[in-house]
Amino acid sequence: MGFENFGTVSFTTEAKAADFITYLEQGKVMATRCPKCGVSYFPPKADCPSCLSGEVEWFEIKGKGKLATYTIVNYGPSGFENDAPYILALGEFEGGIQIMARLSKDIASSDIEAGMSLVVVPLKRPEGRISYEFKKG
Amino acid sequence: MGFENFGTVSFTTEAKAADFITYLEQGKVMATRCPKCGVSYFPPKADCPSCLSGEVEWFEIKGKGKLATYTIVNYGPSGFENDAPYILALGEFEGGIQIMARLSKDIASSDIEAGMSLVVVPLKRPEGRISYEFKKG
Amino acid sequence: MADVAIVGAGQTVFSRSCGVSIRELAFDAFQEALEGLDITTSDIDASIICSAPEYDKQRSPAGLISEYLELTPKPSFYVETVCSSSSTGLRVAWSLVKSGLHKVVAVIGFQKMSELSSRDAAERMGRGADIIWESPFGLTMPAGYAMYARAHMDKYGTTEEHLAKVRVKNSHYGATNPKANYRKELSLEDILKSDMITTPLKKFDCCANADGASCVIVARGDVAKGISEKPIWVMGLGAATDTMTMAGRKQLTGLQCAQEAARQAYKMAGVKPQDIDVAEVHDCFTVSEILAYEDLGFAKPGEGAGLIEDKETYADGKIPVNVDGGLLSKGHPIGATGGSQIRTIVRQLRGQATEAQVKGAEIGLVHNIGGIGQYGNVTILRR
Amino acid sequence: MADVAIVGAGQTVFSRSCGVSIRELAFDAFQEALEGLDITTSDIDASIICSAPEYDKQRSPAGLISEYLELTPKPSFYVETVCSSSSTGLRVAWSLVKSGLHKVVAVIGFQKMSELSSRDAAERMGRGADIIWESPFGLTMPAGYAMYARAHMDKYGTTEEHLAKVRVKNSHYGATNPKANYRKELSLEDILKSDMITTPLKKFDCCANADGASCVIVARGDVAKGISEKPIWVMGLGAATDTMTMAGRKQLTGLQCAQEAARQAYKMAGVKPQDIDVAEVHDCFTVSEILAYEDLGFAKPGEGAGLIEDKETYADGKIPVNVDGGLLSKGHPIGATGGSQIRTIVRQLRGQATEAQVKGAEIGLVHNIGGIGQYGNVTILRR
Ligand SMILES: [Zn+2]
Ligand SMILES: [Zn+2]
Repeated sequence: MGFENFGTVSFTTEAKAADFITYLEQGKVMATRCPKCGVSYFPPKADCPSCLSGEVEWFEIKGKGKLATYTIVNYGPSGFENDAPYILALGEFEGGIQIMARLSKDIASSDIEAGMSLVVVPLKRPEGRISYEFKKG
Repeated sequence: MGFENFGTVSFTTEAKAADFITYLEQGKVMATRCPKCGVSYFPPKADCPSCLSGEVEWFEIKGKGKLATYTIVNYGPSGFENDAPYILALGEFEGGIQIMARLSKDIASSDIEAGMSLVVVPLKRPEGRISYEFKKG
Repeated sequence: MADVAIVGAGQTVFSRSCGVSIRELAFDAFQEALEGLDITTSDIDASIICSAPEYDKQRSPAGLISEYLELTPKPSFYVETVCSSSSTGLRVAWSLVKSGLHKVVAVIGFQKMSELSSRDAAERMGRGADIIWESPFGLTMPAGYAMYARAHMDKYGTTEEHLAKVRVKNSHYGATNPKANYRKELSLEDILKSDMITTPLKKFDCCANADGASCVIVARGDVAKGISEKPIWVMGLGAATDTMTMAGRKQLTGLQCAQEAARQAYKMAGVKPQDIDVAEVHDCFTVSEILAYEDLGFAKPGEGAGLIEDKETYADGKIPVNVDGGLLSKGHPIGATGGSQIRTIVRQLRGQATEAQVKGAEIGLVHNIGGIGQYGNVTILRR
Repeated sequence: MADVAIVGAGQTVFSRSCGVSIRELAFDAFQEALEGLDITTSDIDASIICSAPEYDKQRSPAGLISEYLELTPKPSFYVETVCSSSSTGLRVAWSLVKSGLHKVVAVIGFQKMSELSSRDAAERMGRGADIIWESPFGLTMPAGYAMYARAHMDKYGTTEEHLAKVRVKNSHYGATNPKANYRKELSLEDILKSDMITTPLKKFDCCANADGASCVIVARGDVAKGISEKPIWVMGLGAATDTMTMAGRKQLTGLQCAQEAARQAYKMAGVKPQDIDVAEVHDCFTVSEILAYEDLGFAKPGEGAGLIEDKETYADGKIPVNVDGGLLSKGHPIGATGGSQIRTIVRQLRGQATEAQVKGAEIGLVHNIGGIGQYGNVTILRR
């Protein structure tokens, strides 16, 4: 399985890092780490450029992060017309991991504030597509 | 009018040089010449890079040329499937003008030979498209 | 001492729809760049063609434009860093000349964005981010810059009014620029009440797509003196890259690629921010200009908004910025933009700016960014 | 004296469908290029990313690949001359180093042609010629080269058998190249009876689309000696452009862009055709290799066919050409091809070719053409 059902529109499907999708289907948002040099990667990399190793291991992103910034997008690009408005956000998590995802529709825009606590969770979209999003943490 | 009906498939339409199409509709295959420095251009240019003038004049390509080279294309790219096989050729004309066009379907492949005499004439295609082609000269 | 100079710079009018082909567009910019120069086409040793390929129907336009301008058989190739492609072109041209390979190099940038339907153009927008990890969420260029804007506001108290004041200034200068697409002066109110695109950025916080071309002619110092009465010297070049993903960004209140490019350019030129007399910065959005003030050291981090508030970036201010109207007024024909910025600074340093000439300008700076802060380019020029 | 060297060169296996993303493909080539070098990623001062953009779904892949390989914040940009993009990348890398801007530069070429459907790929084919004047007639890359083949045959008596013999040779060497996509030895009969694509070129006269990546690491001489045991020196660089249109070509029996690039490269290197010990030439079609023999001066005009007839371009001949199998065997992942050719010559000059090592090879040449003879690039290397 590749990225063909990831997000609202998939622009490409094949990648060594596609195990991410398998984990996502199992309810886990994962990052990779190089067992040789210990560097971790999100978005996940299937290779470690730090030590040039092609072997990495997966680990789950757990715990709470905080909202770094966001924007309410009123006009999406082609294929995203039905999604808008949607809220894109960056969340900072442990270990220097930063994630871009949408804020859950559960969160009222009046509640959004810099530094608010977040968790990242898989999101099964009605059309059978899969993604991840931020919920209040 | 631009290049929207030129050839089998038009990939772009707008150009200052689109007067070419107006002339072609009138039955003339034209080139341009710079009145300041006398250089002539085919494919026609709407500007003269030799003297950096933006003013050129049109003139008709008359007389006979000769076949420089050709190929019988058995597989066309997208949009050309119904044309294949077709014969692309280069013809040399007076004044250093060289033209790429197809050889007319009138010419039997057994008759084709290097150096044969050619004329270039407009071709109205059945679907309302317009082009030019080589006939025996 | 700089020994590579810009001897000519030209651009077409930037418009929503030029109605001509890309080769003809390039010709117009080329023609203006060669005006008054004591050379002909055959003196140009190489050409660098710059655009963003997603908008080109023509594959490999370098060969096409070379043929149209009769730059063959000299080498020609294509260079791209999205919106900063022609600044990258200048950097490469500089090194081709400095290395001894060539004496005179033309950098030709163009974009005909009207060639695509708006639907096709919007589709390209979606593929500008990392197409595996971030495009599927609907990340666009405005949304990326909007996240920088929000972070800057939250940390430093920058307001939507501050952003709007950048557009007020740029629309003021754009109104008198005959090459600009958008030539209407806008009031603070016009801007603040315009349609919200992606919070906090409104319609008038954003530059518009355009068609246009630019051309910069670069020459070895000794040659430059022979062919041009007013060569403009390349003193400093800086270039840096940041991550494609927003997730990878380590700072959200400034563009690290611009900070690093500026550091390199100042160092190479041996000058400081306060030595700059006039600057062109990449105002693809109003917030981008405020980030640029800080990233270039014209203001301390967090103090960019104060600079526009105090009108210090107007033509008579401490550091005039985008007094040709900027991308916000001129429009943003991607591959042509850097060359247009360079042209403005060249004209300023020659004292030939017909609109807002900064008196006695000696040192100028161009800040040109590709993507959502992916590619930073800073160039310092001297008369 | 050359003071810029190639210190590393790598490539992936070239295949019909790699099944991974372009960034991961680039990693594999990068990894091989850095093998055995005494540097890490952070020692690379800039990267040049080379491909043909029509096959990329990702806009602006330079930023993406920079992030994946952790080459940020160093400058990165994109360079293109279709099929010779990575040779152009080498030329630009050389000038970045020679000019003093950078010490170590990575040139990364890639193409994932399987990313497009064959219909979409065929559509791109149609846009490779001048889209106003020649694409509407159905001109494609094979048809353009076929017209050169016809002219060569008519003028010099070159035959379809001569063309086929190029493929016989290249398939012989390709069979033992573990990086090649097509590894079957072909007989003269196999080739002559294969499907006619565009007269006189048959299926086996044509190279095939492929996925792949290549990487070449370029360094300043003093640095090169410190980090590599066997630096390979860049002695000569040549580049030239011919018209986009077939109508503009002044010669139909050879590629003028290659002749001019060769002239420049020999002059800069101070060597002659007979000094070359081993060469990689751009055999996108069998006829292209015969034209290359003549354009490079390995044979006189019209005598190229004799060279293959006499087997002089086999590994033990007068001038071994494409003894790695060439594009015809390896496949042609557009942006990666030049880097792959360079890698073969680097390995030959280091005495590390695992397949057909030319004994004692000291001087090697790479001939890499973009489009239907639009862009000519010739590079001369020395051990
Ligand atoms: Zn590691
Ligand atoms: Zn003229």
